[in-house]
Amino acid sequence: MLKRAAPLAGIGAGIAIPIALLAALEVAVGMGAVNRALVPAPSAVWTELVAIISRGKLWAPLGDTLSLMFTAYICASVLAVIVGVIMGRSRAAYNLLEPLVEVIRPLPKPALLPPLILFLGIGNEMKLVIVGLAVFFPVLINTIQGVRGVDPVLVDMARTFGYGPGRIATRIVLPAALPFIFTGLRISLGLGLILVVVAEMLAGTGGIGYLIVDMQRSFRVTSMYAWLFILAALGFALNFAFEWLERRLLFWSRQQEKGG
Amino acid sequence: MQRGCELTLNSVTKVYSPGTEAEVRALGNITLNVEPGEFLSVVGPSGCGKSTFLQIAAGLIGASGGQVALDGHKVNGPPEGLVYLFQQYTRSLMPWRTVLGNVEFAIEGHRMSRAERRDRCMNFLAMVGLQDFASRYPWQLSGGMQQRVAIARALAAEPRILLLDEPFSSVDALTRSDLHELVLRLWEERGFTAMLVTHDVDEAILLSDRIAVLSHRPSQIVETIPTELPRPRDRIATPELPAFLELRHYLLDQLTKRPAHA
Amino acid sequence: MQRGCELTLNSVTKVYSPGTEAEVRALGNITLNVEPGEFLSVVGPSGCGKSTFLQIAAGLIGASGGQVALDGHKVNGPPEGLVYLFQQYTRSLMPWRTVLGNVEFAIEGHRMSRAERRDRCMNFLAMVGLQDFASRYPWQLSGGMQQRVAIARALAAEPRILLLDEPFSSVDALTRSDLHELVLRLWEERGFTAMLVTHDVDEAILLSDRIAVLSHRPSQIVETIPTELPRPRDRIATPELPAFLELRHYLLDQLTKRPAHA
Amino acid sequence: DELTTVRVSTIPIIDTAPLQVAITKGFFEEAGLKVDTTPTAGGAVGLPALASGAVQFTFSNSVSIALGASQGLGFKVVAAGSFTADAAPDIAGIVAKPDAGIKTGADLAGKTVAVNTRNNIIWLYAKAWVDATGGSSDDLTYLEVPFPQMLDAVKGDQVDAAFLVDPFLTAGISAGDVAISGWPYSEIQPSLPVGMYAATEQYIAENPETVAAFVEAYNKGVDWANENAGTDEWAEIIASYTRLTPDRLAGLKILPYYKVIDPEALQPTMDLMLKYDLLSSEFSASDLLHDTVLAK
Amino acid sequence: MTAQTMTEPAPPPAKPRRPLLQSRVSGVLLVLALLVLWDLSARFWVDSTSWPTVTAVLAALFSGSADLFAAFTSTISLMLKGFVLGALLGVAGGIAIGLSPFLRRAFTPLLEFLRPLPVPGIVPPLILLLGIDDAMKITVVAFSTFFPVLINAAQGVRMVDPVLIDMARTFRHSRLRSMWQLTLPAALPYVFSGLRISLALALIVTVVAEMIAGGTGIGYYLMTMQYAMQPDRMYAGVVLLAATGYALNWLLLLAERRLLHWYSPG
Ligand SMILES: Nc1ncnc2c1ncn2[C@@H]1O[C@H](COP(=O)(O)OP(=O)(O)OP(=O)(O)O)[C@@H](O)[C@H]1O
Ligand SMILES: Nc1ncnc2c1ncn2[C@@H]1O[C@H](COP(=O)(O)OP(=O)(O)OP(=O)(O)O)[C@@H](O)[C@H]1O
Ligand SMILES: [Mg+2]
Ligand SMILES: [Mg+2]
Repeated sequence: MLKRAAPLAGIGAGIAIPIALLAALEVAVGMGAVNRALVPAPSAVWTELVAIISRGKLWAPLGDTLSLMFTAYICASVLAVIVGVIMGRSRAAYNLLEPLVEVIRPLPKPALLPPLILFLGIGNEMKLVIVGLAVFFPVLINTIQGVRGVDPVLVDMARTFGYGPGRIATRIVLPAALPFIFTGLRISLGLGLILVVVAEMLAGTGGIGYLIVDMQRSFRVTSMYAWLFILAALGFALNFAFEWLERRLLFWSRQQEKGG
Repeated sequence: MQRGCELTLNSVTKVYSPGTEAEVRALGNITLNVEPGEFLSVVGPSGCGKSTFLQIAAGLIGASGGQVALDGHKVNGPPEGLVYLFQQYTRSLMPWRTVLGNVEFAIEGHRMSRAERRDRCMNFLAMVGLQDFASRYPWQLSGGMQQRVAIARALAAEPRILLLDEPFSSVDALTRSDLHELVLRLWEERGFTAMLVTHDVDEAILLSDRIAVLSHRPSQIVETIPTELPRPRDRIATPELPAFLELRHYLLDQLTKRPAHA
Repeated sequence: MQRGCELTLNSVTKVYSPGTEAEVRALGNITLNVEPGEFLSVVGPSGCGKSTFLQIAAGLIGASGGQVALDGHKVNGPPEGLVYLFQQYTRSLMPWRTVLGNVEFAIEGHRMSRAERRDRCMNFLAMVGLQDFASRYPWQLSGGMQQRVAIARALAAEPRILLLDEPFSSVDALTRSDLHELVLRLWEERGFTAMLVTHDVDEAILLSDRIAVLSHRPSQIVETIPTELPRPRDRIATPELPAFLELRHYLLDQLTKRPAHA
Repeated sequence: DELTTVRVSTIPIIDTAPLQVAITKGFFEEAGLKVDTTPTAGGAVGLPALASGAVQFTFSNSVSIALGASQGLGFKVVAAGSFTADAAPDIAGIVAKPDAGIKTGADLAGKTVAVNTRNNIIWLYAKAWVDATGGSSDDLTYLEVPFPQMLDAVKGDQVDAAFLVDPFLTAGISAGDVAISGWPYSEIQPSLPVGMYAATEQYIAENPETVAAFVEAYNKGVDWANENAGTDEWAEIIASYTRLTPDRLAGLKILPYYKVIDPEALQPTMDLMLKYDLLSSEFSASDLLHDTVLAK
Repeated sequence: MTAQTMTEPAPPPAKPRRPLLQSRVSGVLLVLALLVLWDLSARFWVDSTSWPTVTAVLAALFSGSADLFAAFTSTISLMLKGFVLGALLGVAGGIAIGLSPFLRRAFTPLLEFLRPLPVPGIVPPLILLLGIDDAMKITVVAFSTFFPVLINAAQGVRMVDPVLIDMARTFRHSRLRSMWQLTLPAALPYVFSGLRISLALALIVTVVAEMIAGGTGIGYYLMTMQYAMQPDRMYAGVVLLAATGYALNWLLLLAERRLLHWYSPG
């Protein structure tokens, strides 16, 4: 039996571990063990962070990044779930699309940049596509896998109640594959954020990624790490919200986990 | 009241994984006609092909040979008006829906108000004794309770033909008897056709007009025995009839005299 | 031969989801002592808490109150020498292992050669009539066949105490009778303690030394009835004994006189 | 006896020809050095690698080196690299569509211009040129577009102008896709030192002989490259690391390489950095230059 | 039941194994159709020096094959090292945090903070620790491949049927055996999904790392060819990458077919 350690101990450790690592880094920088000009002391980053926030310089880049992130994330994941359900349920669709998917999937986004700039320009569309591509595939792969694992008895049950393929997809397949889909969505959340930054680095006019690359190029590492920290905190917060949502939507799979 | 459907199976055969080492010849050659409104039971040894047979009749899986027709129309997918109760009742319940939600699933396509649907389903839940568990989830229920949810759902759909695969295997004697009465009552009221797979000979005799006895794999229909007991049946009186006892004796003899495992 | 274990339950209670709207008081207050080598059956209405009771005895779930002890040692996890056969037999089989592999799982920790393990498991598979299906996968088997795989696996572990939750619910009369004989034979040879949940009164009487009758939720032990039938039991002769028939009558009366659904 | 190994971070462009020449012709080995090059396509990691000690010399542009030095990374320029032309036509220029009519900074008001990287020397001189030719550098948008995509961006009207370098510049002009609007480098400061080799103060202090030997061998490469520019052997060396095809090579303008950097020539760049907020305080070019790159 | 004769169990049944490629005719045709469209667009509609025809790309692929092959082998070996490292750590970590709520709570904050860090952002500090060579690139690749496998494996472990777990518990298998024989196979559909995501990611990140801190590999090749105005060669590299990704995924699917034949029967 797995020990059900008190949640508080786990949460405490969860807070303690990053703090301990940061403290160790602080000491290392203080002793001169690492090059301060490349890796600043966490305390200096914190000071910079406070300065950024108190001077109100946080909101505009954050807004830019979030709006790009959400638009791309939502569009791509909805599309991926739809395509994934179709590919998971229909052999013909799978056979048709699989080679294309598997050929595009491993291509690095920077390598796709030339045709993307050629056909989409350097504006928002291109950035959306870059982020969207990164979000799309993990959700797609997990959706297909989840759809394949749906208990055939459930599908047959729905068929005998006269449900057609469409309603079976939405009423049975989708909820039953949801644990898989959510995992894909969580993976994509992290990847999406990474690619937002990359997209802003490639063709930026604002946003956190644009600032990170600016700071990096001008060797203002303290500011750069402050913005990286903001990005990480953003990822953390989004994931937190995501887990909350997951608990609400997937309680039925978690309850089974408890056993009875 | 809609009439029950007529189900016709003509020289139906089924081979699983044909041509491989894992080949199993499940159904030998099955020909059977189930009359509209008839109650037919199927008995036979474990693994002989009863579920296979029922699933082919429901259009859930394809036969390897022969024809299946419902009211004269070829079956190649679950037909309208047919409801199937799965032997694996646990797996047929949706864990993300409440008990009531699972029952409502049966009639969500039908045109009626939400309240009406809900009332009707609560009604059926009450019939199987689960009115207090309407808002629980299937995994919070015991095995027998889950089975009753599946029964309520099947009945709530008001089928014209109902296929039941060992629907009462996990409930105690009294509950089972109550469920027999419930199914009989609805069958008499609505006149649907029923086909029941069971291992319980008493159950088969009590409920059916005819009993089909299947042989070992590849299964054939050894005989179909009309029960010829008066209707309406009664759970106390009917089993006491001499004809019942005689038939019971005969069937048990038939079923226990062959080697159990082919 | 190892002696069977002694199982003691003292004022055991179980409440699911306590303090929430979904609270269910499953076990009221259960006190029971199962002697070493005893064969005890548990009967009771659907959803009364039989599986809960068995799982607590096996240390699979914790009780809300009271103590469970095996041979005097407090149970707080599945103890050594105990084997449990799940009511949801389908879900207890590993789909990625063959039938033989599933049986072998029971004794993979034990010190013996591969060939020896394999032989022993094949032996048990043969006992339940599935020797020809050793290399199939569980999902290629019928419901009753899957149940028999689970039985073979439980027996192959050579437990000192065996807990069976409706182990014969999906097999036909003849197979069931064969399995009764098998369990009885092994029980007599090996002397393990057995606890069986069943809805089949005949089965309970044929196999057991004592029968515990559970009430509705929150369940209590209404009475424990010693069967007092001679051993060895025989599947033909024993059910014809007057004492058997009398007990059967009494039990059925007890079980069907209460309201089925609480 | 044993060769001393040094690692050099380079960029595979024609600007680093003398280094490649010195390697190929064995000048470094004669000086007792074994040179490992680590080419990086964008140059983004060259200076961090230098600061961390992963490489000993890095080829980079004056603006990036100055930025790093101003942030306390201790960069010093030890050898000269590339210079712009002393008069038009240069190796880099601002282009627009032939019919766009963009001839001065004033014509670019409210428009978009493509630069390869913001906050670098291209961006700096684009701004300076706009201000110098009657426009206002704050009046336009600078979009980051990689050099290879700039021609597409101009043709596709995604930008109005682009600050392009060779070989893209020559290719675009000769194809008639774009026309030159101005030559920021040569118009503002002819023979501007652009690329150069940096090392860290610490390394220079600890290995003065190695640094001296490196620069000396590199300077031999400079002489060779200047003397042999355009020959087949030269073309072969260039092609081997830039992957430019012979016809592209043939179309290139060949500029002379120098061995010294005049602090006076570098100072205007530092001043522009201050003007356009890349630096927060005055920065003297002579502080950036090590003895080895100064005229003796 | 009477005494049984022991029979040799039959060898494992032949799993229904559809040839992977045979059924893909329609999909291959779709890809070919898109290639034809590309070729036509480059010939007739799109006027750009950076958009070559497919025939030119194919010609470049074969004429420059020695170069490309060298770059290719270097990329693949880097990628595989990073992928294997990241995937192993991901599976192990995923099982650990899937099994133990304590570990999950303890490590989630750290992991979720690290996860959104972009590769270009972590390269400079990594250079400090690991230099600019393979060790750094492998670390970056492993870092990126780690998370999808970790998250999927952890979820897979949490979704294992509790009846199976309880079953194993009553047979009193050691934790290690249960993990190896039960938790891992049961979570395998999730793990494979994670591996497939990560495999593509590994290739992507390797190439990106080579673009940033190059010297060798396809990433560097792509960049150089772009700057040398040889788009046909650059796209030859892209085509090779696509083919490689497809082949690697295909290998993984083969392994999945062997190990997950029981998943999604029928
Ligand atoms: N999906 C399948 N693949 C291969 N063989 C199968 C499959 N389903 C069933 N079989 C085989 O077909 C035969 C008949 O199975 P079926 O489920 O119809 O039996 P049944 O009569 O319903 O048995 P039970 O009373 O045990 O439920 C069995 O031998 C079984 O092994
Ligand atoms: N995981 C759970 N969460 C909440 N309630 C549960 C859970 N498991 C069982 N229950 C409740 O506990 C009661 C007893 O369940 P249990 O499974 O022990 O019944 P049972 O006697 O085995 O019934 P059956 O004969 O139908 O298998 C039921 O009312 C059920 O709803
Ligand atoms: Mg069956
Ligand atoms: Mg139970």
